[in-house]
Amino acid sequence: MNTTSLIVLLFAPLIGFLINVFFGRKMSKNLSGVVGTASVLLSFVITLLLFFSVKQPITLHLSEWFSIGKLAVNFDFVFDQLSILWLLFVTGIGTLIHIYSISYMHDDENMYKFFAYLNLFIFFMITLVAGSNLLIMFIGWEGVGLCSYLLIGFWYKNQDYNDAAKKAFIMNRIGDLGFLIGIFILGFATNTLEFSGIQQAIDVDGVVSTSGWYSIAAFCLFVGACGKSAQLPLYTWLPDAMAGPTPVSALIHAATMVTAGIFMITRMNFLFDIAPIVQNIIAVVGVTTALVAASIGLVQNDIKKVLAYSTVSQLGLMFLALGLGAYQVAVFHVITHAFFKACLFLGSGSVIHALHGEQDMRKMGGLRGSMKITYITFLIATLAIAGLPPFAGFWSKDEILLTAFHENKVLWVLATIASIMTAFYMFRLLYLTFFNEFRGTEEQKKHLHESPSLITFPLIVLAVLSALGGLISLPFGNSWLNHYLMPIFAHKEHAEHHLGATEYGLMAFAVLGALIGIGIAYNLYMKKKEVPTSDEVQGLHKVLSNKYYIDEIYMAIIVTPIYGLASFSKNFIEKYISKSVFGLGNVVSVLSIQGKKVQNGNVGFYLFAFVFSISAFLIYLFLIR
Amino acid sequence: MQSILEQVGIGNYIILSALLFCIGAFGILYRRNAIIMFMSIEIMLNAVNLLLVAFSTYHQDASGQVFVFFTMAVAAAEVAVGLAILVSIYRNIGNIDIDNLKNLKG
Amino acid sequence: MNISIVLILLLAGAAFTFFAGNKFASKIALLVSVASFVFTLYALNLYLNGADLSCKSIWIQNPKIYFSLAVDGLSLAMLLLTTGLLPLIILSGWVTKFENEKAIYSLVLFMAFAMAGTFLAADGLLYYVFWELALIPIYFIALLWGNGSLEERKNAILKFFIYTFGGSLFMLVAFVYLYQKAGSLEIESLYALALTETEKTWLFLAFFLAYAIKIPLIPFHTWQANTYSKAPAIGTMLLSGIMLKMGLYSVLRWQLPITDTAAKEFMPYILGVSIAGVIYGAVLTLRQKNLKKLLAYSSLSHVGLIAAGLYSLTIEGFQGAVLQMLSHGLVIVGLFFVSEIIFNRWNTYTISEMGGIRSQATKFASFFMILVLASVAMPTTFNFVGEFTILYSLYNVNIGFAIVAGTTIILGAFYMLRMYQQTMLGETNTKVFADVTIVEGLVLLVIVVLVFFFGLYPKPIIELITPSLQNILNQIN
Amino acid sequence: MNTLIAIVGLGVFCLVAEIFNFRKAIIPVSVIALLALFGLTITDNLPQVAGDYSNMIEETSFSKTFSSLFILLTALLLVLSNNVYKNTSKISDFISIKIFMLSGAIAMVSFNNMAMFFLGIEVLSIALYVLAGSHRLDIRSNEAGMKYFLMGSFASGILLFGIAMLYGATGTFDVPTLYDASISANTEYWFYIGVILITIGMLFKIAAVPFHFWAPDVYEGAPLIVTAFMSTFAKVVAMAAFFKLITILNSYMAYSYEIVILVISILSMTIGNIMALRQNSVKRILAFSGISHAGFLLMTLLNIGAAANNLLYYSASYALAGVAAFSVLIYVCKNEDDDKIDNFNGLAKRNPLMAVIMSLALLSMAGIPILSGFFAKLFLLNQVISAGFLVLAIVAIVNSMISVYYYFRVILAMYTKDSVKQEVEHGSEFYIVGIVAAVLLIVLGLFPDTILHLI
Repeated sequence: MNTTSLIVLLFAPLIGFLINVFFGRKMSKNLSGVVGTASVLLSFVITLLLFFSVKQPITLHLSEWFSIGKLAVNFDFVFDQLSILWLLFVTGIGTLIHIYSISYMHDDENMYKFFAYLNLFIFFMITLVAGSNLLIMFIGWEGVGLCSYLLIGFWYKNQDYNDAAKKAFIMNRIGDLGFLIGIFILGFATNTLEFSGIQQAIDVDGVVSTSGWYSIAAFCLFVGACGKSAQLPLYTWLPDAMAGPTPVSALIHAATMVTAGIFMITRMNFLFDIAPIVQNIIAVVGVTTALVAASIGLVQNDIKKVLAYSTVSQLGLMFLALGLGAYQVAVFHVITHAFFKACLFLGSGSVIHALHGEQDMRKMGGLRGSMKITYITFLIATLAIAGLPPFAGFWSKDEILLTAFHENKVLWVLATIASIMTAFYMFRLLYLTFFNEFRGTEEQKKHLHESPSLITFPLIVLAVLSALGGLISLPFGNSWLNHYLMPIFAHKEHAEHHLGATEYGLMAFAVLGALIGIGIAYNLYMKKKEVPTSDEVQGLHKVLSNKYYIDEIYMAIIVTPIYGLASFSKNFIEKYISKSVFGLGNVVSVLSIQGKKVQNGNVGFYLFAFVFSISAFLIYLFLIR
Repeated sequence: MQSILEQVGIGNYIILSALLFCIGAFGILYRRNAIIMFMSIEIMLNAVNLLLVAFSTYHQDASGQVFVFFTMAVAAAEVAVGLAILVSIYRNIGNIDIDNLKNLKG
Repeated sequence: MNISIVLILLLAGAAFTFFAGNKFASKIALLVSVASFVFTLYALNLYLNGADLSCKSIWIQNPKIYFSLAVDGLSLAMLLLTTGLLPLIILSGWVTKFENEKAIYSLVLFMAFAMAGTFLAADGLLYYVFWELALIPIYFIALLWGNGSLEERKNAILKFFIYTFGGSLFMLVAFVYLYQKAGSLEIESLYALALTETEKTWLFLAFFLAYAIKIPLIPFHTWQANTYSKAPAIGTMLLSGIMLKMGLYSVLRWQLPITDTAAKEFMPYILGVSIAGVIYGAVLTLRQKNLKKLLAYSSLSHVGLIAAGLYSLTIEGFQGAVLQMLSHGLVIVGLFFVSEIIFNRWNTYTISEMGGIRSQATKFASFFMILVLASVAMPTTFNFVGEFTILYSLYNVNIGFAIVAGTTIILGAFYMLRMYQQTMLGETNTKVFADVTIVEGLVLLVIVVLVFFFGLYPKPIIELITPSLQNILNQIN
Repeated sequence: MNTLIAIVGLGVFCLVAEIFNFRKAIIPVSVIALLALFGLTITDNLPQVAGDYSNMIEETSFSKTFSSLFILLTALLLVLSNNVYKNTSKISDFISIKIFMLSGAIAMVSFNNMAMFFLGIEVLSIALYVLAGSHRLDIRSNEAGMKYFLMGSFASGILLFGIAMLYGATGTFDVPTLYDASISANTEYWFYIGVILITIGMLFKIAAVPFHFWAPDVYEGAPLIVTAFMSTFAKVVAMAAFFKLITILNSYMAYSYEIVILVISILSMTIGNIMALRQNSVKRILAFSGISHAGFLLMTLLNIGAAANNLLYYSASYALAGVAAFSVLIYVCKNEDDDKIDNFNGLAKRNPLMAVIMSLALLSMAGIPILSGFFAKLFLLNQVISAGFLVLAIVAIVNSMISVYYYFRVILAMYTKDSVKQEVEHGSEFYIVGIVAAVLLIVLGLFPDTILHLI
């Protein structure tokens, strides 16, 4: 591949962004949509070409950026298996979602902005993925955060959405601080930020200092990943981020951006491999997140919120895999998850579109009839996420569980519980939305319709991928994915599992678990036709409905104290400092007013002072001295 | 012939004039009548004159006595100015009590 | 050619502007500022080609004082900041209708003259004279053309004047003391001076008082917010964009090299104070109701970080601090200009009276957004390079400092986005808000372009400043 | 001596001119004559023959430069007087008194004999008593005259007693002999009592704390033009004479004496500044500011060998700033009953030029570069620190800080308050004097070297 095409791959979305920003207002809505889509498509095509032609990593040196001290940072990019793989589904799913958006956002007055932001997002995502050093990755990292901010707050007239956008940005920034500190540690220890350079440095002295600074660096990077990939304790922004338009949720908050943390850890696998403590932390955090988010997902009534918590939960599973050192498994799940979760989100978007913005599942139901394609694609994706064979999700999730089983039984148990929950709430979602009677208003009922083909086309593609995606890494040996990613990983012991009786048993168990979850859901929502009430709920249910009160806890222990500190500073410290500094001035002023009394106009007194002073001087000079 | 100075001793002259000077100073401090305050100033100046003359004799040097003439002339000029001011004060407020002059203060 | 031409140009421009009358004042001032910028660029070109631009002649025989201007990468960078921002600041003044334009523009040019002199002076007394001289025009600008009630403004600005004037007097004493020791106040002889530890300690503190007030560092910052909010936008830009850089520059040029051992000794404490200021300023912004005050406190937070970079006594810290001085200058000027644009439309700085602007003024909202992002150090903006470098240098000193100071990227995002949300977003405001005019747009565009340009390509600046910073660092060690 | 003679002659001319009804010519002629004399004096470098004038007068660079300064100040103030006394019938009285006062001043810096010094100071003082009380019908002026007279003659008495003590100790009034006595080991202690008493007398004249009480009251009560003379001219003269006396009598200062000067200097600066903060009368503000400047001037005594030029520079810049300020003050208060700060309200709008002159004068007094007041303070600080009095330097700068407040009160009044008055033209004299003084302030600031090496 020549350099030009690489540059085109990189900058096509940026150019799309610029065109839409500067000329978008004058262009027709369709044109801006087409421009946006075409630019991403162009990148996708080039990525495809790359995918088929590249065997060795290609590096692309654009220009120097800056150098401080011994540290030189350049605009360098690297296209190796990992980045190409990521680029493939980023630009691929990106293209689909762009197509989807042309129709979905057609009624919005600021459609050109939407496409501009989406293009910008793709650009930053490409930067993140293709960057060959930590700082370029950081550009993308912050850039996608920015786009996420812009898109969550796309309907900026609603201050709640703006709050959500802000929350997302700040939560991400907390992680970013960790990322930065990690960069500092690595930069200072190795004098380079290039991935290859760091890897070499670690190979040289990694064994000596297995723990120590490298572990801390790894931990800091993990904190960054927590922010971006919505892990405990920084996950609360992701459910709120559903305030954005649904394609955004699909693209950014399900398929691509939130997997950046996994990408980064995979990229830095050589670092995490020498920090086992951090790996343990990652695994524990991952599985806890998976459980917590899944349990919250059980009781959510907003269709997108359910999907959001399911995303968090799935990300947790991926982190579990990362923590266990099974990077390729995590990557596998990232890819399948991207397929089915994008499909789910887009499907939910289709539903919402049909219901003119209604997101509450209690007011849906019975859509199966009027929205055939949406229903079928949604069903496939749901089956995939629930982990039923032969859909993609089964294979990837199963590999994670398998790995967990081999490493640590407790983790396996917890992860399994999380997947059972997943099956339950996904089918709850499915039943509530598509089955039984329609529960919305008559007005809505009249207008129920299948979405236009621009919306259904991506759904179909994604449904197919959700169904067949598992093929890239079947557990029966000779996994294409594992093989493809081989050059990326420093330590290859996790490469393959041998399928024995245990493994088949586990698979069966996983399927059984999923079926249990589905069964409960069927029992509750199909047989009993329950509809969640908005009445006061009690006990554990209440805790879950309120998401373990985590937002409230953060509010109480972080936000409120900061505001309190602000008030305290403003009303007390500032005033006190001000007073103590200018109090001196006041003292002088008072002295001045009092001093006027001494200057009393009485000559007798003046003369007395005169004589007194003379005496004082004479006494001092001739007697005391 | 032994001069009167040698008989009395220069130290006594100094003490005398210092006392006179102090009497003048106390006069200024304790009297509120402007005329008497002028007189006190005159006493102070005359104390100095006495001192100058005594030293003049003591040093056998005439310049001290010449200086006394200067002093007297200056004192006369001073008092003339002072009385002139006093007269205009009297015209304005009808008395010469120095305690009434408290318009300027603060 | 030597560099004094720029100074002469600014001074003569100030006089010429004054005598040109109200009608032409703003145009002539702009012309002069652009010319001075062009001359600075020309000087930069000469400097890069190895020309000696310094100038030196005896000014006062006894005590021996030279009129001595020296040029190195650092001072050129600061000069570029001054003359580069000046046209923008003057152009931003075009938006406002000033009473007695000739006076204000001539004061602005005069102040630029003094500030440029401060950056160039290589003799302690000359430097001090310029330093103090810059105070008079800003005093009058703030006093006569400021906003808010006159009574409050008077007090706030007098406070500012006495405070900064008082602080710098201690620096004067330090200089006089140094003169006694060295017999000259030329910077080389001061650098060469051998002082005892005690002397250095006291000198360090005297300098520190002057600079801590000017920069300002907590707890010497109480003048800042009030002065910024009372001064007219043009004055606030001068203050925040250039004048507070005088303090930072001076730390680098005068304080650290002369009082090296004391600097090392005090380093942890002053880093602590600076970093405390980073957080304190950020926290205080959360309770500000006035947009300009909010920006003032954000500025307090940012300069705290810059100061931390300087006092880290590492080459990275110096580089980062200088980069951040330049970028902060650009961005804060832009932000204050934004607040001024809002003020011109709606006659308020109160945040709660704003909101719902974005839907009415798209371009304005975009510019504002970019400035906000630059202010929170998004990568690819100039500020990121500076902030990254400073934090990196702090990490070199102590990871704790880096983490605590690094909270600025969280808190900064918090208050800036909150501010943006409250001022710009929300339901369309009932009051009409016209989008940016050509002049306004031009100013903002130039700032934004520069922010991105140097964000992506900071290399020329880094190469310009690094040798001089290395010299200073060598002097310290 | 020639200067002295010429000036006395000029005074006599004024009196005579009145008789011959040349009233209109008095001030122009005097000013031109003074300017001519200024040129002659400052360029005069004829060597003095020993024994000339019976050793009563010596002509040194010190006396010549200070004489020139005094002549210049008098000339400037006389120009101002032109407007003030325009409608007065006895113009010659006022002008001749001022010119005689100048002769006294010159005698005070060029004496070579204590008698000459005493005559000089008395001529100066008595002339000022007369001038202070010269608004006969105004009780305030009378009161000022009376207070000044009472305290002044009391101080003269003490000064005289001191001179007598010197005479008693040495048997001579001759300055060189006194100098020899001051440095000889076996001088009688009366000599030192004399020195202290003279010191106290001079401290009174320059209005240093604690002998300052008269100054604000007298400044306030006296007619404005007289206050201008007192606060600029008289103070500088007294300080120059004081400096000269100390160089003669006490050049090898005892430590305890230095402490006294130090304490008085600190007290003068501090109390002067603090008291000035809350005054409403501009004259009183300037009086207290003068007291604090006296404190600064006293610093020159702490390094007496090297301070003559600094004293000259400080005196010149202080006096010129004072002249500029008074030219505006007289202009502003021309038709007013009092001299409250409110009279300055809105001056910047009514008359920007005058406001600028006033601002420059006040900024110079406050010590802002590039005006000469800054350099004056700088040179003093430099000298004080080189003499090892770091504490004094710090007190001095703290005081500079305080002083900004009250100087800026006037500036604030001019620039921020609204005027209720209509502007009336008062004549060009104010502009001439104000501009000349202000320009001199800037020129001295830009090129301190011009007068820094005269002595």
